[in-house]
Amino acid sequence: MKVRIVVSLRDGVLDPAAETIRRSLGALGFDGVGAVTQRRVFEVEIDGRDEAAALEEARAMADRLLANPVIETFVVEPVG
Amino acid sequence: MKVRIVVSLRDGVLDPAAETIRRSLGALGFDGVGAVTQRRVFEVEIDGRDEAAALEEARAMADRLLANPVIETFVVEPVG
Amino acid sequence: MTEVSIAVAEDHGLSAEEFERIQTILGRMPNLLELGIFSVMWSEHCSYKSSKRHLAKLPTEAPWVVCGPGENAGVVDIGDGQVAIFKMESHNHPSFIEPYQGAATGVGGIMRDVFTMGARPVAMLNALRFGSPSHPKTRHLVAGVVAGIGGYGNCVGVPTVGGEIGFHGSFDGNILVNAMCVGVAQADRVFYAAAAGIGNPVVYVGAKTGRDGIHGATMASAEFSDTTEAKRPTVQVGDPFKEKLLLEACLELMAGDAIVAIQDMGAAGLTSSSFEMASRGGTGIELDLDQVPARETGMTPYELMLSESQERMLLVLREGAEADAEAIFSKWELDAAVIGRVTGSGRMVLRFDGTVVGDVPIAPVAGASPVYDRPAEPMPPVLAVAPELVREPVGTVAALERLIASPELCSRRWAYEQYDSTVMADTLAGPGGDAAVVRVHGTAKALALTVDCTPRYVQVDPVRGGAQAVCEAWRNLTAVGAMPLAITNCLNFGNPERPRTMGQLTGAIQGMAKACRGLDFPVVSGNVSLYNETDGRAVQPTPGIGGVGLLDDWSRRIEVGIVEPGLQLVMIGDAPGWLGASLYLRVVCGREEGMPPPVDVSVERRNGDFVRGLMDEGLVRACHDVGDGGLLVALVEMALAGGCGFTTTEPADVATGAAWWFGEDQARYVVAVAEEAVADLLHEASASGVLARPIGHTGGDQIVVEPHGRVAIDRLRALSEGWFPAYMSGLDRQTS
Amino acid sequence: MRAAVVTFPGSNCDRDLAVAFAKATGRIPVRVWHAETELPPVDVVGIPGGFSYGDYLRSGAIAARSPILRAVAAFAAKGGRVLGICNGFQVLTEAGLLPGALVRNAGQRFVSRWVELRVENDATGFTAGWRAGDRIRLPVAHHDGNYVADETTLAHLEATGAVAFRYADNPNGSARAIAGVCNDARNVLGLMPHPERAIGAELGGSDGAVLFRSLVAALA
Ligand SMILES: Nc1ncnc2c1ncn2[C@@H]1O[C@H](COP(=O)(O)OP(=O)(O)O)[C@@H](O)[C@H]1O
Ligand SMILES: [Mg+2]
Repeated sequence: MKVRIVVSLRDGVLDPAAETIRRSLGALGFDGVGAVTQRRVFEVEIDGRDEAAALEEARAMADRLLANPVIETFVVEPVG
Repeated sequence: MKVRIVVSLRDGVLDPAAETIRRSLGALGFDGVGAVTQRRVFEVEIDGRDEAAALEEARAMADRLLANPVIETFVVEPVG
Repeated sequence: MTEVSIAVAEDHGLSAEEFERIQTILGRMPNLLELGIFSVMWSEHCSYKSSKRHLAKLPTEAPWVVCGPGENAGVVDIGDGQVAIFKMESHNHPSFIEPYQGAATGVGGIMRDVFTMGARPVAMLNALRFGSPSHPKTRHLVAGVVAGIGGYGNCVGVPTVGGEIGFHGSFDGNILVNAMCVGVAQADRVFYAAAAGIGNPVVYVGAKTGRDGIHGATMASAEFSDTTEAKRPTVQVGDPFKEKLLLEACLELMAGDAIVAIQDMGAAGLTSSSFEMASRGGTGIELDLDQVPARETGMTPYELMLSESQERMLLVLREGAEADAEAIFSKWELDAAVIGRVTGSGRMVLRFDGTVVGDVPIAPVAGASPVYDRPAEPMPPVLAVAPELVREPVGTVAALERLIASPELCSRRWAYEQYDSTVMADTLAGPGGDAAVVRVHGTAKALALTVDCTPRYVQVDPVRGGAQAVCEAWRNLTAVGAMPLAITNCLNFGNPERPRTMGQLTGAIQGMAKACRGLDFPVVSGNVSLYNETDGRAVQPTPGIGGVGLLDDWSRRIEVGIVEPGLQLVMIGDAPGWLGASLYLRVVCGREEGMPPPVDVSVERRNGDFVRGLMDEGLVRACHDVGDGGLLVALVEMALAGGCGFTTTEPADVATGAAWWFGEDQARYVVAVAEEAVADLLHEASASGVLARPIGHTGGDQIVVEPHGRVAIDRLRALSEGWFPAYMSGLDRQTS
Repeated sequence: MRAAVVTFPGSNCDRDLAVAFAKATGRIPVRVWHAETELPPVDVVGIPGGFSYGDYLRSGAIAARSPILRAVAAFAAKGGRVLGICNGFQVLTEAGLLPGALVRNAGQRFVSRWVELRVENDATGFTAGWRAGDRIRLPVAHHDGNYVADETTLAHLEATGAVAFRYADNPNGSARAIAGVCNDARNVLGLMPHPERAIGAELGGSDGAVLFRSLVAALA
């Protein structure tokens, strides 16, 4: 089955890229743009597991590789 | 209101990062990992618009700044 | 499979005659796969059908040339059993469509051409031309191309040490992205691409094959039009990480004796690499396309043969060496597969799913592609611009300030600070000076490297412009103390089916050939990019020259910057004051007109040899060639680079002030020498028939131009550094 | 002093670092492949610059989880000296051997230039050849050199003198202009600038050589 892992920056960690995007949107004439946040989403096909096991596995992947706990948090969810 | 813009690579466009991540998940002992895809997700706060207008605005943002139409596609959706 | 017809052939960019010819060669109708193969092999990009007979006029030999044009890159001897291997190549069309990936894959492609011959790449350069800064696409293209060049080269870890950037409205619809790679190898370990040894395995290694860039080679050979947008899905994506692995794996394998032949898969992918290898070796090849590592499911033989997926190599191994190769490839985490064998049949036989899906003779496809002698028409003659007829709209110092702050002459720091120029820890002179200087690792030697062209000269007088580009490259190498060895080149022109364009191409080649001959500066490799034209509007003809020179002792290299006060500045060369086609005329007077400056190759050589002689005597403390913008701009560049000011005085005998300060007369240098050396220098000059003239002295933090005025170095620096970042801080899509 | 230099797929300053070690020590360093699980008997391990695994995912993330990093961590835990430069610094933060993280430059672009640094702490085996407050010049060349850490961590780094180098003119938006940090035990140093590219006047400067000489002296 397919699992989604959404990785976000922790609160309080500055995201200069998001800030740059916000400014560029403003400069492009988009007004009323408030906060901009960015996340990374991974979708991983995991074979031969039931949903609970697959989500568990995805959590382990995020923990061990896909997210950096110093600056990021993550959530996992089934796809589809 | 808040709008989400999900940017993905077009079908068939090489994603070297996803491929490398897939391999390293395998090397870390996660077996049964099939395809890995990555997307970028932006959440933008847009003031003083109704949902339809905000989504329209978000589409324009993706078109002009957030996505590269040559190799990427995007979808927009309301958040929450 | 699609039924092949003349319509299908035309869709593939083949003419009716070419389609006829294919049927004659095969004695039957080609199938779609075969047609695809012919179309890419006979595309302008792969076959050089419009340029071939003219390229043959370029001199390609010298005692130090080990391998001239014909292989993946040129090879020159640099002593001690070492060779330099280099080539320059265009990636213009892909970069216009997707600037980041287009430029990145251009860098990757040219690196493979160099390491496929056994060289470790040690330096990258690039030559970029963009449209007018005011064109709505320009900023986005600059941002993407620069980021792409950096993104790829930085990751592989080869320093980008030099280049040039120009802006002109003629590039609005067709930018030029030319990349040059220079590598170093052991002379006895140079690898060639001739498939030999019947029965030897043909091995594929590198990235898996996807549907990228199918028909990229034919795209690069078709004039742009508004409908090109529809071709977008052919854009290839580069993976510099994979390139790095491929580089290390190939060099590791090359240390042994497993490799018979090796060839990168560039434009036209597996097709051109396999055909070229068989053609060079006079052999045949049988490929089992089921064995090709595929990235996507359901790929057809057509797609597998025509894909332009990046970071792939084709090798012929010695029989029995497969296991050694496999061990190295798997160490570097690369996919590899034996996909075929060398045969003696002289044919390319392609199998897929158990049946023969293509069977084509090698020689007519690779060697005997059509060659055209297209009609050429010279450019109409243009009047020279007499200095006296140039009204000076502003004073000398104000004109200088305008030039220094102009897009053409301002600092390129914004761009080159995105390139890792110091990786490999051998860069002695990086971007921003004359030629770059890169130490040959672990030796006393260094290579001097430059790319040069002045398209506005070529536009008006292709012969002069072609010669000038070669001379300027030679001069830049000389200015850092190097002995110029050889050049590579990248000929960027419009549609060769137009006689004017053909005239530009043949003229430029003629001029290049003359200069190369006169300077003993042969051509060892190159690339031709035609059809740089949109809706009938062609680019300024741009025969980019990549020059390579050698310093036997890197500690004797000469700097461009003046750092000490109290030195005398001496101009070498004559300066009647040529303002035609000059930047002064364009930037300050708003006039693009006049013949470009004359080029006298024998004077060029005499002056350069003289300067090199002065350097050998240890007299030269700084040196700069005089190029775009003329004498005063050259002096200011020396001051900006070294931080020391100068005073210079306008002689009484000049045509006009503007002609003296901003004329672009060729074959000139400025040298900074100690006061007490001047008399000897002038004496030696007159003995050698070289014109030399003291023009000022160094010192202070001002630039003093008697009798016109003065300006602080800091002010000029601010002007020089200002334009690029200010321009680029305008808006843009994210580029990476 | 015996040194080892680790190579990951995508490392590209491994040779340069080996040359710098060799120049300082007179001995050719041992080259260690990422897949190995043990280190040779050495005094210092260098984690070089480059783009390990293409810097895909996050810079240094995949390399930080490679087999050799376990050995490097064990080596560091026993007091062995570890030097991470550029991508090596990113690897060490990703591996948890140094605090904080390195994210995309504030200006979003790759930055390659010579920068001025202030030596903040001269009481480490890596920096003893300088005096605190010295101004030095080294090249930087990175896309992800923006040092981030939470306020508590930053306060701790400042209070304990773990900040080894600070930019005079912050090129990447790093918190507190931090260019290099040590661990609490001072045996692990990571820095974004490249000392190994500044080991001779011909290269534009030789300040980097001081770091390698300091190590030799510390381990003599
Ligand atoms: N303008 C030129 N001057 C000299 N040699 C050239 C020129 N254009 C192409 N060549 C030579 O023709 C051969 C084929 O070039 P190209 O198709 O670019 O090679 P590749 O497929 O290896 O990239 C090469 O040996 C190249 O050096
Ligand atoms: Mg090639």
